Amino acid sequence: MRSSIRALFAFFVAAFFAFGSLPAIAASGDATVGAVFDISGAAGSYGDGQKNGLQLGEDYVNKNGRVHLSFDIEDAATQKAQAVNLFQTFTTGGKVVAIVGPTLSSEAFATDPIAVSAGMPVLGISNTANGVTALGPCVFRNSLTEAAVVPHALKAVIDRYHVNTAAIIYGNDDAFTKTDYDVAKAALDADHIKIVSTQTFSKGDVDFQAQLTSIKAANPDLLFVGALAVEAGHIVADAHTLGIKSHVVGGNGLNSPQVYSLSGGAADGVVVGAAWAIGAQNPGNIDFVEKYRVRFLKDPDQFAAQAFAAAQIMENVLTAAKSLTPKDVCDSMKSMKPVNTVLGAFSFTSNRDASGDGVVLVVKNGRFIGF
Amino acid sequence: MLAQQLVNGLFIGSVYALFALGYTLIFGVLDILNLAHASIFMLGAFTTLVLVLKGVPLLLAILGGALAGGLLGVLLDRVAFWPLRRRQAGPLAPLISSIAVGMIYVGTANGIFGPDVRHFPFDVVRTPTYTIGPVTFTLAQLTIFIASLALMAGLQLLLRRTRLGAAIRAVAENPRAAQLVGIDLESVYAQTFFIASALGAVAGILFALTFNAVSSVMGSAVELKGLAVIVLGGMGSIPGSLLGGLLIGLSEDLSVAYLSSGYRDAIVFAILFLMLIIRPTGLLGKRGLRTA
Amino acid sequence: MIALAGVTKDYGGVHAVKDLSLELPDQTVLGLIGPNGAGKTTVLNLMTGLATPTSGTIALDERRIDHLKPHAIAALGIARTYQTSRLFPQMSALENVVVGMHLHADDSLLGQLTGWPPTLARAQRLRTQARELLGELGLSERADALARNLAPGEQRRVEIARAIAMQPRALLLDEPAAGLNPVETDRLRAEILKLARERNISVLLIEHDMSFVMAACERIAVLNFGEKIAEGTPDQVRADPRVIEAYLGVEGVA
Amino acid sequence: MHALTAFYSAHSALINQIGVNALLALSIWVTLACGQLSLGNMGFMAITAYASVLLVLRAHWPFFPAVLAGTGLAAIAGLLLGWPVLRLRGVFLAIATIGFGEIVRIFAVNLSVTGGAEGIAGIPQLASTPIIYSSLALAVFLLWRLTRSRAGRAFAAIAQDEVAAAGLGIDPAAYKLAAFAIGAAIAGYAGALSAFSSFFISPTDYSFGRVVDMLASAVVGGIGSVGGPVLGSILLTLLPETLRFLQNYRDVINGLILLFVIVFLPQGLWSLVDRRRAS
Repeated sequence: MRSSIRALFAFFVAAFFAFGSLPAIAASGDATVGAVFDISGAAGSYGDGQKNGLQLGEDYVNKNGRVHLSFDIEDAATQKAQAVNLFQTFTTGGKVVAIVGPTLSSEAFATDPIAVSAGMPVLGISNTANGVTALGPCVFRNSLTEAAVVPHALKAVIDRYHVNTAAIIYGNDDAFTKTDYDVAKAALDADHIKIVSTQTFSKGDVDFQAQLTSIKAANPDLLFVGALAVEAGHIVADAHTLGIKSHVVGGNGLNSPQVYSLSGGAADGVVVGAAWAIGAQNPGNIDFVEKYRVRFLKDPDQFAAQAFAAAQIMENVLTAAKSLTPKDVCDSMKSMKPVNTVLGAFSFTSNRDASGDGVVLVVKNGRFIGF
Repeated sequence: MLAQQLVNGLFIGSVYALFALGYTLIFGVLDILNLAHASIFMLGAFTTLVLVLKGVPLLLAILGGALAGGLLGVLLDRVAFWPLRRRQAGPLAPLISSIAVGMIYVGTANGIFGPDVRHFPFDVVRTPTYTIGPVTFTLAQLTIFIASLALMAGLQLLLRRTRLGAAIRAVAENPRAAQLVGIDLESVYAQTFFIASALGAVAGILFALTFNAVSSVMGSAVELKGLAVIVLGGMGSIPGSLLGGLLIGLSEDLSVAYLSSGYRDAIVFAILFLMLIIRPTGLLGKRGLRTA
Repeated sequence: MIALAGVTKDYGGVHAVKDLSLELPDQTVLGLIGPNGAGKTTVLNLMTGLATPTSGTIALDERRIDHLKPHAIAALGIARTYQTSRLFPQMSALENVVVGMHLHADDSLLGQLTGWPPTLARAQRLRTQARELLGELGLSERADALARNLAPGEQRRVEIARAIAMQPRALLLDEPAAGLNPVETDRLRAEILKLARERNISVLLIEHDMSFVMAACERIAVLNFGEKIAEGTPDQVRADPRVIEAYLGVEGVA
Repeated sequence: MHALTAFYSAHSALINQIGVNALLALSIWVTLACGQLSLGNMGFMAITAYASVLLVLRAHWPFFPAVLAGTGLAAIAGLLLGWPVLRLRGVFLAIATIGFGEIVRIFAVNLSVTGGAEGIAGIPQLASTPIIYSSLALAVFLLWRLTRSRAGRAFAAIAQDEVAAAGLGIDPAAYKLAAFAIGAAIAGYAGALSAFSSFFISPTDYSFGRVVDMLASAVVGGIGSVGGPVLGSILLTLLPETLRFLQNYRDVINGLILLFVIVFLPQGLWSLVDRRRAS
């Protein structure tokens, strides 16, 4: 017994020393790009879509044949410490030329400085917090921030309907949804809409009746939901149950099939400002959505689309790069020409953020369509 | 609005109470804080979901989920607590081993079902909404409220009126004395785990049906709340867990309505903390299970 | 030295001890006997702060101690043993005795933290003293055994050694002979009397074993249903009709 | 030599995490050594981390004074928490202290000075590996000496039988409060080291799961000696990294190993190192 325990222990010690070689050598091809996603843990459902999208993107790029690309996708398990370790392994392993990820902005603030000091370019695909790309000269993102999409969605609804008052419900323990609140409040204040109720919730909540009952009592014309997909689905369902008639508006977090799959018909009429539309009629997107459905038996969400776009961006960046070193890849990203992606024609701003205003969508019969 | 908030609080509180019932039963009988209870809550919901998706009628699927939960509870006892009981380990080891089994259960669900949130087909869970005066609720909520009360009453009857109940109470009072009068301790422990875990699973199933969401991390929503409930009501007390559950549910809703939603959970924990300082035995916990 | 005056202790309306006055003078061995449930252990708990009297006073040299915490009472020089062993089970016999020296231990924290040699020497001296004390009780061989692995008779003696290590003025013993065979009982009695005499310790002895008490004590008090029904020399108590009745009433049945 | 520096540069973050986690496990161990299951240590981490980071970033204090001030604050918080919960035992104490930890986290979410959920980014990397490991070495040494001292004997006595300890003149309340304050200070100090070695802090870093990790590390390593929690931290910090290939099943293996140690090694992993304790 005792010796077997020691053997076990020795195994783990050995495994630890062995995993210095973690980044797998690209099976075929010229360039490996690391990817750090939260495939398990609290943010697992977002990282899962990202993994799927990136895998699909890898196949797509390699089929095009302009560059041979392989993604080394690793799971950070929604643990900041693990994301940090993966970034360090990638930046020092000498095998990857860039890193895609991490899933959460709160991870990015801890991981991206590591890449910055190693001169490794980072492409965030779901980091929406303010200041992420300011972390360093090679930190990029292809995700439109809430600041870019939410004001448009609010404006569209205010222009179309009669809106004098609004209420906000948002997750106050999450950087993304807290940003939602800041952005929405600023936009509503600018339009002189009176905010009659502000409610918060916590990550993982499923019961929103208390907050929504308070909101219902304030009877707002518009209800802004600062939430990620799962919580948003519950909020929309609860609001429907309680008979709240306000126009519901949300940001990127609501651009997910879960919003209608978790709330049934209740989601009809929800207006979403987002970076990507599942029904966008560009050929690349139609092809992507179809392939995704075939391979993963469900609709892609925005996380998956932005991951796929990351593959399309890397294809162009690597093709144009002078050499496949982190430094040249970074330079190539800085000088990247607009690329056709599933997100539409994509380019970086001078601040390395995604350019564009996004789209305003509305749920109708359980589908997102243009508002 | 007050009326609606009170109703909201009672609904969610009854689910907390049902979840806490298993916690409190196991604590009353074995003096163990079973932190794997939340994972059984989750696996019960998944089992029912899988059965429903396979076409099993809802009621049967709920029974199946409860059965699976009960068996998982017995398994939990065998692998995590029984070996420690045999060597009379201190109170710390079972706490850790229950965390370990919780990780295994959650990890298994994560492995099989992935991290996505799953839901029941809408034709299964869609229920009519009623509005009575200022109060709106769904049939599902009402059913869950009544089912929770009924299950608690049933457990109370079982403890008071049956041979098994008498044996459980005797073991809770004094295991050694119970053994002397011919009670098979291990069998009582196993049955206690079955009942407690089946109740935990039912709580998970009802929770999943009300909010129509099943995920591997759903247990974390009730894990700490359940602790608050049993402390407030009194460790080991069945009526206490009902009272505690309803009070926690109400205090959540009322703190959202009249104080601040941002501090909702802080208020719950502050109540918990004060209760422990002022009256560690809880509201009804003076004699615990012994007077159940 | 220790005086109880009119001490009553109620537990939910039941008198565990009723209007008890009792004195433990310096350098005396006083026995406290009585049938099961007479309140003997409650008296010990009251004297050591584990329980507070409902009414009445307990004083040590005129100073009231009945509302002090147990550790403060111990610090004034009252040591005790327990009916069932309360040794620290994971410590060796020796370590148990060293803990008993807590109040007099002179190894400073700073010295220990820095490993300052004179402090370490002092700590070593404590261990030597503890070993000697165990030797006096015939436990040299068992000094390094874990307390939970000791035989019941050994545990009893380690507990007494631990109490003596406090250098107390009074030692309260709760049924030290329970569960021992006659040979062990005789030996224990001799050891207790010797230690007490050498160190000027007063002893309050609660005991069931009548012959043990009669042989060991100078004076004996008898409790029944929480009340003192007799007090005097062993011969006086033995002849007291109320004592005979109390004992026959209970033990005659058994 | 080159291989060693290459290894370090690839894994310095992980190496730092092991050091910090070992300190955290020791912080839980201190109160356990005095018989108290206190699970509020993520709250103390948060208090020191926020206080010292804000002192450095906003008040421009130097690193060590800021960390020490934050550590002192955690120790005071430990005393303030320890006082009312003195009479609680076992799981009741555990639950009360969990409540404290959660309340601290919720305040961190709601206050503006902490940056709320968005946290505080751009924290300078002032806690280097040598600082972390010399802190750990010092803590292990001092705690090891403590167990040999009069106070350490009192801790052990209270842990094993509080009534008997009091009967020997040991003041349980005073020693328990001291254990609380020491545990809080170590947890807080480790929280500061963690903050100053990871660029960013936010309230999520101080959730319930964190203290579960600390407790598991201490118990898996073995609470019979000061070496145990350190050993447990090494194992439990490495496990998720080495088991990543298992993907979604990772937690299953994690849990199985934890269960295995608890069931078959009652004295923890340390009993494999220190054979005398194994018997």
